[in-house]
Amino acid sequence: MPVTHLKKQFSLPECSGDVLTVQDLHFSYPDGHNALHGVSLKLCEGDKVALVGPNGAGKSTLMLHLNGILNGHGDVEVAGQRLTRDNLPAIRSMVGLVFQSPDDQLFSPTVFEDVAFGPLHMGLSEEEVRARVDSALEAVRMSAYRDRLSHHLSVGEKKRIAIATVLSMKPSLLVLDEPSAGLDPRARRTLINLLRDLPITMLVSTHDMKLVQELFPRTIVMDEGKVVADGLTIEILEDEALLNAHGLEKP
Amino acid sequence: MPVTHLKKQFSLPECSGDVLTVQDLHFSYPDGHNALHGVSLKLCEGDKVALVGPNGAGKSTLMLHLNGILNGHGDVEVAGQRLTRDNLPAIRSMVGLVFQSPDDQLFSPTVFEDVAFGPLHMGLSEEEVRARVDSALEAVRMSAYRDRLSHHLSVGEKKRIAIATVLSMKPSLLVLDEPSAGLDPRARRTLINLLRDLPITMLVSTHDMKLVQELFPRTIVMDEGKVVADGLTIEILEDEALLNAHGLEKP
Amino acid sequence: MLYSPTPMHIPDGFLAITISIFCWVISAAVIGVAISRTNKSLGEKQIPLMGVMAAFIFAAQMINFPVAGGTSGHLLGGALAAIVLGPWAGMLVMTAVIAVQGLLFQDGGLVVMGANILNMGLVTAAVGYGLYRATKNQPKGVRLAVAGVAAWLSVMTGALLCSIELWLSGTSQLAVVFPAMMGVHALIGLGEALITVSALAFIMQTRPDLLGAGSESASGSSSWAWVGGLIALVVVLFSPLASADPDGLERVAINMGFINNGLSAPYQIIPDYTIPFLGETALSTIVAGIVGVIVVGGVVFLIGRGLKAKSHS
Amino acid sequence: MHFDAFDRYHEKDSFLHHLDPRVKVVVTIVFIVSNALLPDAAWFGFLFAWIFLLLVNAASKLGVAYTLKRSLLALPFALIAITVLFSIPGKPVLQFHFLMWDLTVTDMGLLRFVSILVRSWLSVQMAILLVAVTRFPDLIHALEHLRVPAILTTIIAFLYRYLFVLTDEVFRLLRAREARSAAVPGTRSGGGVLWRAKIAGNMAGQLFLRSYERSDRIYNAMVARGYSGHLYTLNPHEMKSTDYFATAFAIVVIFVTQILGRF
Ligand SMILES: Nc1ncnc2c1ncn2[C@@H]1O[C@H](COP(=O)(O)OP(=O)(O)OP(=O)(O)O)[C@@H](O)[C@H]1O
Ligand SMILES: Nc1ncnc2c1ncn2[C@@H]1O[C@H](COP(=O)(O)OP(=O)(O)OP(=O)(O)O)[C@@H](O)[C@H]1O
Ligand SMILES: [Mg+2]
Ligand SMILES: [Mg+2]
Repeated sequence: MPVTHLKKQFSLPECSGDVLTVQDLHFSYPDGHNALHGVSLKLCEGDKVALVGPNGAGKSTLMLHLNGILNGHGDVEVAGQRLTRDNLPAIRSMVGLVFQSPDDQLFSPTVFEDVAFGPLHMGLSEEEVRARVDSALEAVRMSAYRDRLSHHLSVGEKKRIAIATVLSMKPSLLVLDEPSAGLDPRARRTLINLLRDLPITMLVSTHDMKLVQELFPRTIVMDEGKVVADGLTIEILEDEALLNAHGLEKP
Repeated sequence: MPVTHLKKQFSLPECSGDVLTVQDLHFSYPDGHNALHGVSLKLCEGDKVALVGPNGAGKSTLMLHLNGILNGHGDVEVAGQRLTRDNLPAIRSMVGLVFQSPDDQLFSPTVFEDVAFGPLHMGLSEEEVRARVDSALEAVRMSAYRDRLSHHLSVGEKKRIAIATVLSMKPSLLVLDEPSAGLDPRARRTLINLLRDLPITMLVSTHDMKLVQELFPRTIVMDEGKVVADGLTIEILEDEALLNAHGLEKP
Repeated sequence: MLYSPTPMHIPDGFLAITISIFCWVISAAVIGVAISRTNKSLGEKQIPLMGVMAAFIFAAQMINFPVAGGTSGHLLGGALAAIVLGPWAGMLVMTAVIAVQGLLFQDGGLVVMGANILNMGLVTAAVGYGLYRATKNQPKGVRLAVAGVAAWLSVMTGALLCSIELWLSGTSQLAVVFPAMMGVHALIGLGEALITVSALAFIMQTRPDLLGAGSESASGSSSWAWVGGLIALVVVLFSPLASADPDGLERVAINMGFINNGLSAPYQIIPDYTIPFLGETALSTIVAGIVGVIVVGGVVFLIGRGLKAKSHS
Repeated sequence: MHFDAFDRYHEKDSFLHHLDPRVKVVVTIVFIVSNALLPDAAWFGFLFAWIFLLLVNAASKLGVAYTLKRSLLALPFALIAITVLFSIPGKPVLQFHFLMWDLTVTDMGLLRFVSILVRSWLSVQMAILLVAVTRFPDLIHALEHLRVPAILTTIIAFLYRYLFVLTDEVFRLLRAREARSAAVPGTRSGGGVLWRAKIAGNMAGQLFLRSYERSDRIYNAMVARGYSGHLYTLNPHEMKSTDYFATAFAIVVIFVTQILGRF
């Protein structure tokens, strides 16, 4: 399928203080697979951006770069600080990464311990940790679950706790990898409302085009390790040629 | 949430030779959780039926009854034979059950061994087993994957092989639990086409309402261990009150 | 790469053939008993359960935690496997894990695999399970504490056996290999203990049924407490002895003909019997192996019979 | 995420790749036993064994570098044998001072040390070749044919299949932990060792429960396809005449090695 990978330019709102800047990021996996070929993007304070693209486009790989779990060539800047080995721990407190499977995220027996992991690792005082856990659970509306066993929660509940585990670190950027996968419509609706209400910059990868349409004013399309389009969601969803070329569907 | 669980009656096509009859099925898990409260339904030759409902409605539990993995109170009849301990092996060869996670379904090291597992355990001869493996792989268009290692496949490929593992048993009823979960749009499309073309009676549980709309003329809605509606998909999808009451959404 | 070999996986070439065969015989006999016991005690679910549990142990060995100065703690898993699956199933699971590590990753040799299975799979399971089993009706805190000690001792037992095998093979000197192996594994064992205890605590908290009465975990008979206790006692008594006077032990071993002070023909159990072109070494090795097979096979068979009789009564 | 890094099989179209897996397993084991039987300083024997190894390597089309590179794996273990350098009586060849000890390397000690290393090095290379030219499922079939108890081969087959699934899970768990291992500049981070150990233990516990529940689902999937306590498999391997020839040839070579090793 000969697809031209020129980045399509759509109109974008202006912004000042950048929360995230990625410039010309390249990355190959140890087995030689070239997963990112020069990705560049910018997120501004308060942006809610969808990241879409077919399986294997490199979405998850990109996200793993945003707090230094992977290290490609190129620049990643978070809140004006360039990501280096030295400030990795500091960057990790600013970028909250939530992976697809909440089971991976929740490795402690109780909800409390899981949400407290980040703050405890940051070396905060006990009261501070407790306060943060409470407010994070509050934000995802799961305060009543504080002492429950994570293992026995439903998928939708686990997803929300997983989000709380990073909110407790007070990140300035929330990065979510396929948050709606595997949820039933009701749980999905709850999640959508939650994400809509969280007053925080976010980048969300998803295959759920309806979620994109409902929630995100801006969309970035990736394919084969490149950003192939970046712009207002309404415009991108109208561009059928673009969607078809990258294995996407209009909702 | 006070929902009245009277079964809604929609119009249904007439049918003669029943492939599956479930009558007043009740089941509680060992921990006391009452998962099915009197489920009744009928499938006819060639029916393609969607089973929808929120998380925890009892869909998977019902499916596990259809070939006797679970044993509740009530009647299950497959092709006119009542399911009892004695004819379990015979019933199992007639009902092909495909679970949600293909990693659980594909437990053998190679694709061939997995697809051959069912026929081998039916006691067929070696040539017959080989012939069945070939035709099952042919049916899911994966013949080239015969000697591949299961763990090297993509999710979409695994899903198709998982279907082949039961097709090789030549079932008269195919039961699929959430076949489209976790697939990207392209893989999902391939799966839809595959299911459409398979000339076999099927019951498919799913949260993907768009899949329901596209593929299944008939839909059964379950909630809290009961069938709450059963009828033509177009009619059910028009009934917004019903959908809302059971946590579903119009596609 | 996350997967890193531990110093207990002996590669081929480091053990004398006699010792290798000797260990294979013991391991094979114990595995044989384990197979017949698991076939009886567990239902048809055992196959997928033990298979996935073997993969679990393998994967769990990759979970690490930073200790200090770039080192990290890991799990070996013998005690944990036996505690959650019962002793026999735990042994089979560990056997599969060690077999795959040897076969697929050359982490541990093939001919010395019997020794590796014995050191890391069988005795670790016996000690770990035995001590834990002794706490059957104790409160949770005691059980966890004992499980920790058991996990630590299981690693120490494995290390002890490993150093004895290396020493008897004439590969290293007891005075060096013993303190080195035991010292390193005293630390590795701490990681093992900590991870085992908190993993068990996690399971007790979330799925207490898996460790309660009627679970696979409770399937071992109470004589395991004796087996585990006895082995642990030997370790505890032997270790100070060996560190106090390794040369003395070496002299004893030489006098008994186990080792020959490292001369070029190390095994002279039947010194007079030679055939011209094979030389005396090979033959005596083989004969020694056969004698060992018979002796150990007999012992293990009797132990197995005894255990069986006990659990049936 | 794929842990294909675990796969040691190298697809090639060589004589060795097409050999029956039983032959490969048996010859590998006999070869390793033979190495262990060679006396110390049996240089002709070692040399001949090495030539055989190179021959086998050539028949695998993998290239000498392939096994050489991987054969260094067992090297760190050599430390364990280092004491034989000093402990075996013989003519001193080297004397030096290390920390608080005066150490003397003897000629006999050196011979023994080198012999141990050579045996190990030869053996490990053959084992490396074995898994590089045999797909692991075929290796399992070979073990079945060689009368390894069915329950063990089945556990190994499951282990192999789920190794990849579960190591992926572990990897994702570790990654999730890493992603939240943050610090605020100026504050001491990381928690205490005990706390970190507890987190690792929790992860092991979590993994255990997930594996346990997965085994239930797998059991259901097996039962749904007719499993009732007994496993049936098709064993696709048949010995051909080349297989017999290869075995005979290898055994003769190894026998000659033993004889040469005793001159
Ligand atoms: N650990 C790895 N080693 C080698 N290749 C990898 C690894 N992880 C991912 N890849 C490859 O890198 C490419 C990008 O993968 P990535 O997971 O980033 O895609 P994605 O856009 O997140 O896809 P999906 O929608 O399926 O989640 C894919 O081709 C994938 O096969
Ligand atoms: N092994 C079990 N033990 C106890 N309760 C269970 C077990 N499995 C399922 N349940 C409970 O039974 C109910 C029905 O579960 P089931 O899995 O059938 O729902 P489902 O309709 O398939 O949901 P989903 O859409 O999430 O797959 C749920 O409340 C669930 O928590
Ligand atoms: Mg992804
Ligand atoms: Mg379900």
